[in-house]
Parts: sequence; C-alpha cells; structure tokens
Amino acid sequence: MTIIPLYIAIPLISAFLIPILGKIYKPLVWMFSTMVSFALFILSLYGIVLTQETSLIVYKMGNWAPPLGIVMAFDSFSAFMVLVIAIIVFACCLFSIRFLSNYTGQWKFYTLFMLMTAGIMGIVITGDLFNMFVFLEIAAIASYALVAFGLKGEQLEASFKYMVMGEIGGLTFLLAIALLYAKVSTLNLADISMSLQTIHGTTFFWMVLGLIVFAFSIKAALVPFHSWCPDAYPAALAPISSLLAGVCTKVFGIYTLARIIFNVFAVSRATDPWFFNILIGMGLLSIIFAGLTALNQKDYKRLLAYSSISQVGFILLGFGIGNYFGVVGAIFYILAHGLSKALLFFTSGSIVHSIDKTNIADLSGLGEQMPTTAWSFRIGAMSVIGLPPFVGFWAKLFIIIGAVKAGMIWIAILTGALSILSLAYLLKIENNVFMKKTTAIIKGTPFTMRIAMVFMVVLIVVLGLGFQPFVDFIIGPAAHALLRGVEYAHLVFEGVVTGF
Amino acid sequence: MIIFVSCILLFLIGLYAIVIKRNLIKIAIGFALIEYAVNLLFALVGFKRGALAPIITQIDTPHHFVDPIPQALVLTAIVIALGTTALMLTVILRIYNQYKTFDIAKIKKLTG
Amino acid sequence: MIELYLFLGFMLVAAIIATEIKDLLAAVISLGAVGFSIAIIFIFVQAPDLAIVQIVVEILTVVVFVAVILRTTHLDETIGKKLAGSQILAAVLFAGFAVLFLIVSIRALQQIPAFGHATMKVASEYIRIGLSQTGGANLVADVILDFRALDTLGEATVLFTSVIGVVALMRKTGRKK
Amino acid sequence: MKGMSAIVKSITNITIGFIFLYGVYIILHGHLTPGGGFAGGVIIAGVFVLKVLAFGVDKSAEKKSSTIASIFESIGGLLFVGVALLGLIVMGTFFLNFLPKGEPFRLLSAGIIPLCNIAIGIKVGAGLFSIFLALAAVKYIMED
Repeated sequence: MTIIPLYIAIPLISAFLIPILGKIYKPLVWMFSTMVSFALFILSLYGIVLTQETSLIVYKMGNWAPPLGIVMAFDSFSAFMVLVIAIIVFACCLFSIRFLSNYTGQWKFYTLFMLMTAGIMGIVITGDLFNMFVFLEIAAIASYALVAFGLKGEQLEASFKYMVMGEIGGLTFLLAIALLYAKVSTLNLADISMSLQTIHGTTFFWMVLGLIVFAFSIKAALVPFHSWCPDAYPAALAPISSLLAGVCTKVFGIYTLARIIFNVFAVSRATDPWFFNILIGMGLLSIIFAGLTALNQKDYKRLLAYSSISQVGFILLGFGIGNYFGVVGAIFYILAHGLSKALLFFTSGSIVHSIDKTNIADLSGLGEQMPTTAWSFRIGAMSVIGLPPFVGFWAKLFIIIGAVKAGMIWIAILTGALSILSLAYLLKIENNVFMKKTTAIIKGTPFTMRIAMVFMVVLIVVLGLGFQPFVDFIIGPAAHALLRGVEYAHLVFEGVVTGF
Repeated sequence: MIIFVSCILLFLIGLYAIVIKRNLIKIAIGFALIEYAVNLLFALVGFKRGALAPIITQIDTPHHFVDPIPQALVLTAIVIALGTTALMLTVILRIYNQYKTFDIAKIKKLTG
Repeated sequence: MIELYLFLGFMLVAAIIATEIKDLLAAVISLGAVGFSIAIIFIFVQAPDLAIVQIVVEILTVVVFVAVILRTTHLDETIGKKLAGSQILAAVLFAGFAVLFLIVSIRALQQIPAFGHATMKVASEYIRIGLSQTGGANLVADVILDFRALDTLGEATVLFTSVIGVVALMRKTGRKK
Repeated sequence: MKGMSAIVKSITNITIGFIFLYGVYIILHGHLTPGGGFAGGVIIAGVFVLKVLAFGVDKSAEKKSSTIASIFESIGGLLFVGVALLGLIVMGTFFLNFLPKGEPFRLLSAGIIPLCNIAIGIKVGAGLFSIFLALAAVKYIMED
C-alpha cells in the first residue's frame, strides 16, 4: 500500500484525536504525540527509499487523472523536505515534553502542533497550486496561535504582527492564483507549467511571478519584509521557535518559491539571468543587513532570530546561483540550517526553562553549570558559522563551488567572508553567556530536553562527517528534481502511480 | 475591465486600512476587505455571459454553465478567511484586556 | 449589467466608510454592507452556492466582531488625532505603492480573458463528466467533495485549527505559577 | 450571559426548530441544490447562537456545552478523514468515491458526497458555536 497520503493523514488524525485523548487522561497526549512524530520520522526514511527507485511518484487523490483531480507529486526534493521536517518535528516534540510542564493547556498545544505538522507536510507533497495555498494557511494559522500561546503581552503583540504580515503574504499568493487561473484555467502545477510555456516572458508572466516572489519573501522573512520575524521567534516558546526557524520559514517561503520558479514557471539561469541576479541580490541584502543588526542585539533569542534571517539569505543565494552545485548547496543548507538553528533555539529553551531569562547581560557562566547546553550551543554555532567538519561547512562549500563554477568569483569570496559576521555575533553569546564564572545555583536541564539536543548534535556531526553518500543519494537527486524544469510536468502526466 | 479594477480598488482600500490605520479593529476590518476583494475577483473570472449556475436539472439538455471551479475555490477561501478573522479578533481581544486600548501606538513593548 | 456596477459602487463606498468612520460598531455594520453586496454580486454572476455561504459567513463575522466590540470599546480614539511623522511617511509610501500596483495590475488584467469570457479548460471536462462520474447534480458540490476533496479536508482543518487557536488563546492564564 | 425579554424567548422557541430543520435540509441536499455541509453547518451553529443569546447560559452550562462542542468537532473531523481513509482501505485510493453513484437527482445518490457533507456539517456547526462561546459568552474559558 502506498504511504504518501499518510504523511498528511497521520498528523491530521492525531490532531483530531488529541482533544478527545486529553479529556481521558492528560499524559496520554504527549506520549501519543511523541509516538506519532517518531512514526513520521520512520515513514520519512521510507519515503527516501521510495524515491531512489522512481524519480517522481504521482498519487492521484480519488483516482482522478492529473488536471481533473488533486495529485500529490512526490519527488526527491519533496522526500528530502519531508525528512528534514520529520527530524525537526520529532526533536521539537521530545523537547516540548518537559518544557511545557510550566504551561497550561497542553492538549491545545499538541493539537496545534500536529495541525502545523500536517500543514507543512501538505505543502511539500502537493502538486496543486490552490491546495498548496490551503495547506499554507493551515500551517500559518496554527503558527499564529502557537506564537501567542504563552499569553503574555509581547507574545500577543508578536503574534498579531506575524499574523498581519503573514496574511498579506497569503492573500497576495491567492491573488496571484486567481490571475493565473483566469489565464491558464487550470490549477495543477504540471498543467500550469505546460500552459505557461506559450506565454513565457510576457508582462503577465513576470507580474504573476513578481506577486508570488513578494508573497513568499514575506513568508520567508527576507530583508525588506522581515519585521515580523525578530518579534515572533523570541516571543514563541522555545520548541516553537525551533520549529519556526528550522522548517517553517524554509517550507513556507523557500520550498514554495524554489518549486514555483524552477518547476512551474520553468525559469532558468540560461534563459533569464537577470531574474536570478535579483534573487542573489535579495539574498545578499538579507545576509548583510540581518547579520549587522544581529551584532547589536541584547536578547539571546532575538539575536538568533536575526541570525536566522541572515542564514535564509544564504539559501536564496544558492538558488540564485542556479547551477547544479549552487542548488545542491542551497538544498543542503536548508538541512544544515534547520538542524543547527533548531539546536540553538533548544539551548535558549533550556536556559529559559532553568533560569527564565533571555537577556544576554543577565546571563553568565552557564558553561560550567549546564555542560550539555553549552556544548550543544558550541557545536550548533560552529555549524552555523561553517567550520569543518560540521554539516554547515559542507553546505557553504557547495554554494561557493557553485559560485566559482558559474564564474561569479566575487560571490564566492563574499560568501566566505560574510561567515565572519556569524562568527562575530555567535561569539558574543559564547563569551557572555557560557564563558564567565558564576556562583548562581541553577536547576538542571531535564532528561528529555538533553536527549533532544544530543539527537541534533549527533545528526550535525554524523552528516558532517559522512556528507559524501548523503549528497550522492539524497541531495543530488533533489537538486536534479528542481533543475529538470518543465520536464517535471511531463513526468507528472506520465508519472508512476502507486497503489496496491 | 472596470469590474476587475474595482476588485483591485477594494484590495487597495483594505491595504490602506492595514498600513495607515492605528486601531486594531480597523486593521481587522482591512483584512476582511482584502479577503473579500480577492474572493470577488476569483469568482468574477469564472463568469461566462449568458450561462447558467452550474447545477444540472435535466440530464439530456446541452449544458451551458459558468465555471464551477472558481466557485468551489472561493467557497474554501471564504471559510479560510472566517478562520483567520476569528483568530485575529481573539488576539485583539486579549491585547485589549492587557493594555486597555486599541491604539497600536500605545501598545509598544517590542522594539523594532 | 447595470445592476452589477451599482452594487460594485455601493461596495466601494461602504468599504471606505468602514475604514474611516469613528464609531467601530458603525464600521462593522458597513463591513457587513460590503459583505452583503458581494453576496448579491455572487447571485448576478450565477454563483448561488457562494451567495448562500457568503451570507451566513457574513452574519457570523459581524456577530463575532460585535461580540468583541461589546466586550471592549466602540470608539476609535485614533481618528482625528494629528498624524505622526512615521505615519505620513507610511502614507506617502503607500500612495506610491498603490499607484504602481494599480498600473501593473491593469496591465496584467488586460491580458486575461475579458469579463464574461472564461476559458474553462478543465471546467468543461467537469461539466461533461460530472453527473455521470460522481452522481451529484450540483457541480460545485462535485468539485469540492469529489474532484478536489483534499481542498475541502484542508478547509475543514483550517476551521478546526482556528477553533483550537481561539480556545487556546482564551485560556485564563498562560503559565502555571 | 443573561437572557433577553419574554417576547424574544417565545419567538425563539417557535422558530428554532424550523431553522434547525432548514440547516439539516441544506446539508442533506448539498449534492443536488446550492448549499451543502458548510452553509448548513453555519445555520445549525446559528440555532445554538440564537438559543444562547435569547435564553442566556450560566457558567456550568457554558462549560458543558463548550466541552460537548469540542468533542463533536473532533468527531466530525474524524468522520471526514474516516470516509477518505475508507476509500484507501476499500479500493486503495485516498478520497475515492467508492460507494455506488445511484440514480441522479435522488437524495441517496452521488456516493460519498452526502456523507462528507454530513461530516462537514457536524464539524462546522460545532466549531463555529465554540468560537462564538469563546468570544462572546464566556469570560474566560476555564482551565481544562
């Protein structure tokens, strides 16, 4: 039996079950959620195996052929994204168990968490434009509610700001869908891609693509539209910050943008270099502006939020380079940044759980008292900066190789040089928070939180050391899936259909 | 053409309320307006002059209907809009309970 | 089509009133007027399903808005105050953006089929096989519950999400002491 | 929340059954006429909203009805996913319309469409009623 709809159905059914379970016996809720997220993790590994055999699996909902019904198009890029999502969701679930013991309304948290998971999974699997919008809204609405979950003034305010910006993005996307539908009269991504071939390069084409890029740059928190991000990440509870920074912005903004640019609008560097130069420009703007702002931050989580914006810039840079190595680097970076940034937000959560402060000036000397947290921070930070042998280094290296191969030497040099910015702001935390001496007695980090951090550390180190097979078997095919452009449409129509 | 442009105008009125107004309820109203504008535009592009509503009443007559797909999609979009509006109003209500005002200039715990 | 223009004009006027009036209750009622005129426009463009849903949703939206306003205040204190410097800047930026957006969208709207001439590539297929393949006479119901049922599952989930979100945010306290 | 005057109460008493019946009609005929699960569900939610506005509720009743509404909502959602999964289990495709299509224009036709309409109706009715209760009636929802 095929498993592709289960990626959506499993979290969805558990979201519907959790309110009932919560009324029967409260601890059942977290046990159930952790089990479900672990099951998703196992299933996502199986998804990778599936895409090794066939390059694109088409699942027809209700058995309607592609332009009629909604199809799920599961290729190597989707499989890779599902894997990243499942890893981080599992870790966040593990981390939430004890973190939430300070908060009320646990079943509501887990229900929203599962709905968000279902939404994110749906975005990466679906092969239909409007369906993508619907899943985007599910995940977005769940995340607005989760940001405000603590009910403090600044959390409500951050949630409102996030909601305003996010909904402008979402509705702009809907406007673009409406215009596109009026023109091509179909909603299937593959079918749209075929129809757009005839009007490639017209005003209409660029106008709609412009609307879509605008919508997703808000969702991805790229620099001119980033203002919700440094409020929402610090305000949210730590596991939610990890999830938002680790996968949400990547899936809401970057995955959708990459899929639509490469596979649907089938723009490539060969035909339209200026468009890709704009992407590079947006990436560089994010890296430099957010990196410099991060240097001045006084709050632990706020600094990490700016660092996140700056790192998303690197991903966009990779896609903007647009050749095989650049795209491999960008895709690798999604994983590397997801793991490292989720880990860094875990460390902030562990500090909040123990002493309930996030101002860098108020914290000092935690290195001795909280060794697991301190070492997790150091490894995560080294991966973000891009030091070998951690996973972040290889991702950055591929982007640099891509830039060199494309003949953009100055981009390669800038990419290397701008890592110093990350080094600077992360050293600030290391020096102030973890290095100095302190006499304060601090309560230890709970076991499950440490497990979650160690899990991420192990992944960062193992994937860093064994990057070669990982790139060959998972990321390389994912990059090919993106770069095959309009070929995607033909594959969907002839696609392999799995069933009994 | 004028019909489509009036949808864009409604969109801009809503955007104006979101960007310029400082009252939280007005911002929520702006959102409702933008949602209406997009829904209306979407429903209008599926219209066909002289065609009937897409409901079959007799089997054998030739069918000359308007496009049913935008109607189905707008149905979904209306519900999504309702969900967003309800959540937004809840956040607004909680903000009011803490700050006793709807004026965003007075609600400034966050910097930047 | 004169009635269509009439209601579009009414809709725009009501929208401007909704954003500018000082009394928030009146603003919400104007919002209701916008919603109802849209429901009537839906009837003109042969979309009875949409008209029904728009009317019931509009009623519920207004009820929820009024419920919130009755629990708080119904005066918009920000109207009539002197504009701050940042606001004037925002207004100028917005005006520029609005003009640009209008020009670009008119260019784009000129390239889609004119009003009343929908292309209907996939839709004509639905009309052809809808009744025989799904058995439902209402083609919109066929589309949302059979051809595109996943969207409807998503729609129901969005509503569920927002209900859980509302319930979660109306808790008494966020943290245990 | 307090109730309203005797006139409102007696008129509500008379109309409430008809409105409910109309909601059920809209849901059941969703595949034949305009309307469907969503519109009918909102009308059914409207019945309960009207009842609460006219008669008022005390605190314990509020808590009880919001619990019942949330359970019904979960049940509606599970029913909908259940229909979809039945397609997967019976015929191997998610959301397959696996039931016989029946004769056109009859109430019992169109396979799973009426079932889905009923599931959505339950879910939407319960969900919107709990939104109303949370925003309008209850001071704050008490801790679970």
